[in-house]
Amino acid sequence: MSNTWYLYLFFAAALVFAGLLGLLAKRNLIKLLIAIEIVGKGVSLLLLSTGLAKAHILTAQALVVTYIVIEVSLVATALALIINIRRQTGGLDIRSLTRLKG
Amino acid sequence: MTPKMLLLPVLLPAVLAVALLLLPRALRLVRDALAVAGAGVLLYYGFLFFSVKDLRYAVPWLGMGIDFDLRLYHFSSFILLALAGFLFLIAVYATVKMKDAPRGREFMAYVFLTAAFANGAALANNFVPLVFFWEGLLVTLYGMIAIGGRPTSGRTAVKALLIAGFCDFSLILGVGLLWSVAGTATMSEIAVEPTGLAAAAFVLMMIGAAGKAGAMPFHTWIPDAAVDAPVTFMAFLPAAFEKLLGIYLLARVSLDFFKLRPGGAMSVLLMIVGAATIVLAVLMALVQKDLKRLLSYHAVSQVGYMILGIGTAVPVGIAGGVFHMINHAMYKSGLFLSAGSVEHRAGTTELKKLGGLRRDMPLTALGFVVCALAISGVWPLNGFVSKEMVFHGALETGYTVFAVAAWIGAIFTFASFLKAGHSVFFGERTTDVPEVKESPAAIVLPILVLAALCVLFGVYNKLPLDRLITPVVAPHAEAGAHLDFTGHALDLFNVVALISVGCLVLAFLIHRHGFLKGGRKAYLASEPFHGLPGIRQAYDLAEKRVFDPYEQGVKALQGLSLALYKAVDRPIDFVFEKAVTAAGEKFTGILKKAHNGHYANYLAWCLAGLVILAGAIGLLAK
Amino acid sequence: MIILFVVLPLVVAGLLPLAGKASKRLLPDLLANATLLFLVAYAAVAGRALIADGPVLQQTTWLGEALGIRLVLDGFSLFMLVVVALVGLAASLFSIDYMEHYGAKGNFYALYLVMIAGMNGLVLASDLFAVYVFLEVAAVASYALVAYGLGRDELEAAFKYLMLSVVASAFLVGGIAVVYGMTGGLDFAAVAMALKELNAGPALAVASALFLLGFGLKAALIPFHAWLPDAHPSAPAPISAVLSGLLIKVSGVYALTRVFLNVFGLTPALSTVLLWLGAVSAVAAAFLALGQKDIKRMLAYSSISQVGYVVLAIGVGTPLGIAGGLFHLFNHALAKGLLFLTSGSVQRATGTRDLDAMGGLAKRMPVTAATNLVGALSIAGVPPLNGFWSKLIIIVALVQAGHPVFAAVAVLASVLTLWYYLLMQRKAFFGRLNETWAAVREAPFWMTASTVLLALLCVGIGILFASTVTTWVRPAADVLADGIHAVAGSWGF
Amino acid sequence: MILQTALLAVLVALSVLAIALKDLLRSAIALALASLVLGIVFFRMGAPYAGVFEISVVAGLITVLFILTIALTKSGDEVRESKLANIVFPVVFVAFLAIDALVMKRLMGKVPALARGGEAGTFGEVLWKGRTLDLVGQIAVILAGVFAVLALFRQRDKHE
Repeated sequence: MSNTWYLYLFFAAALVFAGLLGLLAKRNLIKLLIAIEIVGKGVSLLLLSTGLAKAHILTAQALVVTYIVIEVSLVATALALIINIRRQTGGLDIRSLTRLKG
Repeated sequence: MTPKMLLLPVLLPAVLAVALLLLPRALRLVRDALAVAGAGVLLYYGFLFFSVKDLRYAVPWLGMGIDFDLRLYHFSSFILLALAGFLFLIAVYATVKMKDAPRGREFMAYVFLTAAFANGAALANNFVPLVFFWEGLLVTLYGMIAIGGRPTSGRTAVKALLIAGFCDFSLILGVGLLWSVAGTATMSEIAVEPTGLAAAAFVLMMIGAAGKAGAMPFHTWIPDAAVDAPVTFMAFLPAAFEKLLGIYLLARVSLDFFKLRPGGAMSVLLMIVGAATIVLAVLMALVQKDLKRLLSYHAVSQVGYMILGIGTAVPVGIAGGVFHMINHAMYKSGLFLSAGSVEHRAGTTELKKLGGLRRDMPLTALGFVVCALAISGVWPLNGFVSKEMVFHGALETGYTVFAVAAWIGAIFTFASFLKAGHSVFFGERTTDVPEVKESPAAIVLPILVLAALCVLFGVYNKLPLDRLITPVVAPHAEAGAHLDFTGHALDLFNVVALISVGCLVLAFLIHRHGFLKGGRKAYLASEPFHGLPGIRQAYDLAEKRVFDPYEQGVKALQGLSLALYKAVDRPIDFVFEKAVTAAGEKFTGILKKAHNGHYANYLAWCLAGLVILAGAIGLLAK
Repeated sequence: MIILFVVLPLVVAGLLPLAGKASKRLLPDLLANATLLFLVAYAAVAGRALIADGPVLQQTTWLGEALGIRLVLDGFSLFMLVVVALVGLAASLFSIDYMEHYGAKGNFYALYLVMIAGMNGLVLASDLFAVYVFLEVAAVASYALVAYGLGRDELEAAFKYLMLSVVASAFLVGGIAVVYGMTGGLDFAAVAMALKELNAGPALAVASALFLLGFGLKAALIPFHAWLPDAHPSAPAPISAVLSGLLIKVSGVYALTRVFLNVFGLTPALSTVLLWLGAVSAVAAAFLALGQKDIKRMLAYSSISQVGYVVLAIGVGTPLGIAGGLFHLFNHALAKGLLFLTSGSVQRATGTRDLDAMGGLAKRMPVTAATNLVGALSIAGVPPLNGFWSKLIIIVALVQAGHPVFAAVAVLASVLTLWYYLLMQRKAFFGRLNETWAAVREAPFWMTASTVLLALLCVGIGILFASTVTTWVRPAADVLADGIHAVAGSWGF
Repeated sequence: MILQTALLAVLVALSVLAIALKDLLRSAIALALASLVLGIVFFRMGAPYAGVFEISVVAGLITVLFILTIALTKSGDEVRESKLANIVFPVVFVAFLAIDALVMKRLMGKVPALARGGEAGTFGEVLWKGRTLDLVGQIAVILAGVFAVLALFRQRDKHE
C-alpha cells in the first residue's frame, strides 16, 4: 500500500496549497473560512493516508474523527464571529478589519 | 563571633530601612534616633569585624556552583568599616539636612537599603550574590535621584539607571565569561591569566567596576544628579559608597581574579582609562559655575587616580590607588557635605551668588578648605600621600606619560578649588545671599570629622597605610618585596614630590597671571585667614570672581576646556540620551509599520517563516 | 487521580450554565473559584508527594477495563500545573468584580474552565495527537473569550487570531502525520525510541519546522506573533492575563520544549534555530513595545519579548539554561498576569488604555500602582524580585554555553525592557495627576486582592528564590535536561 | 486505484471551485460536494467511520451552518475580490501542481520509516482502548464550541 502513499500526499498537498492561496487572495470572510476548510480536508486526507501506509487505518480513522469534531467546533465559533462582525461593521471584507495595527 | 554574624551588616540595615519607611511622619525624632543608633551599631560592628578579619559564612543555595557565600577578610572588613563610617556620618547629617525635604523619610530608607546592598556586595564571595547586591544598588540609586523633587529629577534618574544599568550588565556578562573560564563562581578561588576569552571578561568586569566608580565615559549622570538629587545623596553615593565599592571590585578584579602584570596590555588599558579620566574630567570641572556640579566633576576626575594607581600593577601604585580611594571618599564627602551646609543656609550653590561666607560659617569654611587642600594634594594632607604613591607607581612602570597626565590633573584640581573656595567663602559678600548663620551641629560635625580624618591620614599616614593598605597589597607583592610605604610618604625632597609641588605652584601662577592681567587690587590680602599661609596668599592674589583667571589669562585653556566639554562630554551624553533613543524609535517605527493589520500579510509571515525554518534546520543538520 | 485536573474543570464547566440559571453571579463565582482553589491546593500540596518516586504514569480503568487515557505527571508537567492553577486562580478572583458588567458570568466561567481543562490536559497528555486535541480545546475557548466584549476591536482581534491559529494547527497536524508516518506511533515514548533508531535527517527537519510553526504561533514567536498584540489587549483583563500568562506558555512553550527536548531530542541544529527565534523575538518585540501608546498593547509585545527570552534560554539546552528558562516562564506568568490585571483595574477606573491620557494615577489608585510597579520591576529584572534571578541565570547560562553574543542580545533586551516599563510607570502612575481622573477610585476588593496576591508572590519568590528553584524548577528542568531518556526509558505503558 | 485517483482529482477540482466561485452559496455547495467525495475516498481507503463522519458532519452539518450564515449576512454589499489575485493565483497553483507531481514520489522515497506490525481488533476497540483521551478532548472541544457560540450570541445585560 505504501507505494501509493505518495499519490494521496500529492492530492493532500494540492488541497492544502489551494486553501492557502485562497487565504492569501480572498477578502470575503466566509470565503476565507471555506479556504480553511479546504486546508483541513487536505490535512485529514494526509492523516488517514499515513495511517493507511502504516497499516494503522483504525487508529488513523479515530484521529480523523476527532479532527472532524474539532473542525466543527472551530467552524461554529468562526461563523458566530463572522455574524457578529457583520453586525458591527456592516460588511464582510477582511480589509475593513485593520483597525488594530502598529 | 560566629560566621552567621556576617548576615548582620546585610540584614540589619535592610530591616532598619523598612522600619524607617513604616514609621509615621509624626515620629520624626524616633526615626532619626533609630537611624543614628542603627548606623552607630553598624559602625561598632564595623570595628569589631575589622578586628576579627577572618570569617566565612557559606551555605549551599542552588547547586550548580551557586552558593550564598559571604567572606570577611582583610580587604572586605576594611571596606565594611569604611562603609559603616560614612553611613554613620551621613545618617547624622541627614537628620537635619533632610528634615524638611518632602520625601526625607524615603531618602533615609533608601540610605539604609543602600548600605545593606553595599555591605552585601563587599562581603559576597560568590558571583551570584555579588551581582544580586550590585544590582540592588541600581534600584536605590534610581530611587534616591528620583525623589530629588526637581522637574528634571525623573529624567536624570532614568539616565543614571540606563548608564549604570549598562555597566552592571556588562559586569554580569563579564562574570558569566569569567565563571565559564575559571570553572567556579567562588570568588576567592579564582585566579586566571587575562588572555583570550579571559581578557574579554576582564574588560567587561572592568567596565562594570569602573562604571560604578564613575569613570569616563560612564560619568555623565553624576553632574546632572548633582543638581537634581539631594546633596546628601551626592556625598553618600557618588562621593563615598560608589567609589569604595567600584574601586574595591576593580582591585579585586585586577589583583585577585586576574593576574595583572605591570606593563601588560590590560595594565596599560587601565592606566589609559585612568589618565584620560583624570585629565578630561578636571578640565570640565574648570568651567562649571555651580559648586555641586564642580565637585561632581572632581568626583569623576579623582577616580582616574585610583584606576591609574591600580592599573600600574606595581605595589606602590596599587597601594596608592586604594589609599586614594579611602582618602577621596573622605574629602569628597566632606566637600559635598560643606556644599550642602552652604545650600542649607544660603539657599544656593551657584558660585556667582556666593561670597565671603567664611565669616558667617567659619566651621563649614574650615572643613571645606581642609578637604579642598587635601583633594588638591597639598602637603601634609592625605591627598598628598596617596597621589605621591600613584605618581611613583606610574613612573615605576616606565610609562612616564601617565605620570605627566596625573600631574596635569593635579594642577587643574588645585586651580579649580582655588576658584571654588575663593568664590564661596572668601571675597566680598554678595547681595544675593542675606546674613546667614553657621549650620547646626549635626551638619557641621560630620564635615569637621571628615576634615580631621584628612589631616590625620596625612600627618599620621602610618596608621592607615600599615593597618589598612599594606595588608591589601601584601598578598600580591613578590615575596620579600619592600612594602613600607610610610617611610618617605611625607618626604618633600625627592624629584617626584618636587614636581608635584611645582604643579601646585604652577596652579598659583595661573591665578597670579590672570590677576595681574586684570590689574585689580588685592584687597583680600588684608583679610585674616585661619588656614595655611600659602593658600591664603594664593587666594589673596585672586581678586575678583574666580572665573576671571580664565577669562583674562588662560583664554586658550578655557577654549580647550569648553571644547572638550562640548566635544567629549556632551557627545557621550548625546550617545546615551539622544542617539540611542532616536535609533530605537526609528527601528520601532519600521517594525510598527510592518504590523499593518492585514491578515494576508500576517499569514504570509507565518508561511515564509515555515519555509525558512525548514530550510535552516535542514541545512544546519548537515 | 491526576485525571481530575482535566475532568473536574470540565464537569464544573458543564454545570455552570445550569447554576447560572439559579443564581446569576454568586454561584458561578463560587463554583469557578472553588474549583481553581482546589486545583492550586492539589497541585501545590499533593503534587510533590505524587512524583516523589519518579513520574506518575496513570492509565484510567473503567469497570475493570483499561481505557486509552494515559496521563503522565512528571516534574515538568507538575511545574506547569502549578503555574496554571496559580495564575488561573488569581485571574478568576479578579473576574469576580471585573466581569460584572460583561454579563452572562456563568457562560464566562464555563469557557474559562474549559480553557483551563484544555491546558491541564495538554500538560498531562502523553501522546502527540492528544497534545494537539487539548491545544485546540484551549484555543477554541480562547477565541470566544477574546471576543467576549463583542466590540469591534474584540471581534477583529478574535477573528484574525482564529484564522492564523487554525492554519498553524493544520500544519501541526501535518507535522504529527509526518512523524507518525516515520515511526508508526504517537506515544512520546514510542516516537522518541523510534526516532532514535531511525536517525531521520531531512524528513525530521521538515517535521520540526511544521511543529515550530504550530507551537511557535501559539507561543507567539516572531514571525508567527502578529495575532498576539491584537488578541491579548482586546480580551477582558483577566483573560489577557491568562492568555499572556498561561496559554502562550502551555500551548506554546511547554508543548514546544516537551516535543523538541524530550521526544525529538535537541540537536545542535534545533538548538541554533531556537536560539535565533528567541533572540529575534526578545529584541524586536521589545522595540515594538517601546513604541506603544496603549498600555495593554505594550504589555502584549512585552509578552512576545519575554517568551523569546524563555525560548532563548531553553535553546541553550544546558541544565542551567533550561532551569533559567523555566524559572523565567514561571516568573513571567506571575508578573505578566499581574500587569494585565492591574491594567484592567486602570481601564475599568478610567475607561481608557491610552498611556498619554493617564498620569498621576498612583495618587488615586495606590494599591494598583504599587502592584503594577512590582510586576514591571519583576519583568524588567530588578532585584530582589523574582525576574532578576531568572534573567541572571539565563545570561550566565548563555555565556557559559559559549554564546556570548546571544548573552549580549539578552542584555540588550533586558535594558529595553527596563526602559519601556519605566516609560509605562511614568506615563500612567507617576507625575502630575491628570485633572480628568480626580474622581477615580481604587479598584474593588477582589480586583485589588488578586493583584496583591500576585505581587506578594513576585516579591516572595524573589526573596526565597533558591527554595523555589530547588523545589519546583529543578525537577522540571531535570526532566528536560535528560532529553529523550526522560521519556523513552520510563514512559512505556 | 484509477477510480480512487479520479475521485481525488474531482475532490481537488471541487475544492478549487469552492474557493474560486464568486457566489458564496455556490461555493458552499461546492464545498459540500468536495466533502462528499472525500467521504467516499475515505470509505474506499477502508475507513468507513471517518467517511460517515465526513459526509454527515462536514458535508451535512457544516454546510448547513455555512448556508445559514450566508443567509444571515446577505443583504447588499458584495466584497470586491482582488482582480490581480484572480489571475496570478491560478497560475501559481498550476505551477505548484506541476512541481508537486514531479517531486512528491521522489520525496516520499526519502522519508525513512520503521516497519511496524499492523493493528488488531475493531474500530470500537481501538477507539476505546487506544484513544479514549481523544474522546475526552472531543467532549471538551464540543463544550468549548457550544459555550463559545452561546457567548457570542448572548444578550448583553443592560445593567451598568
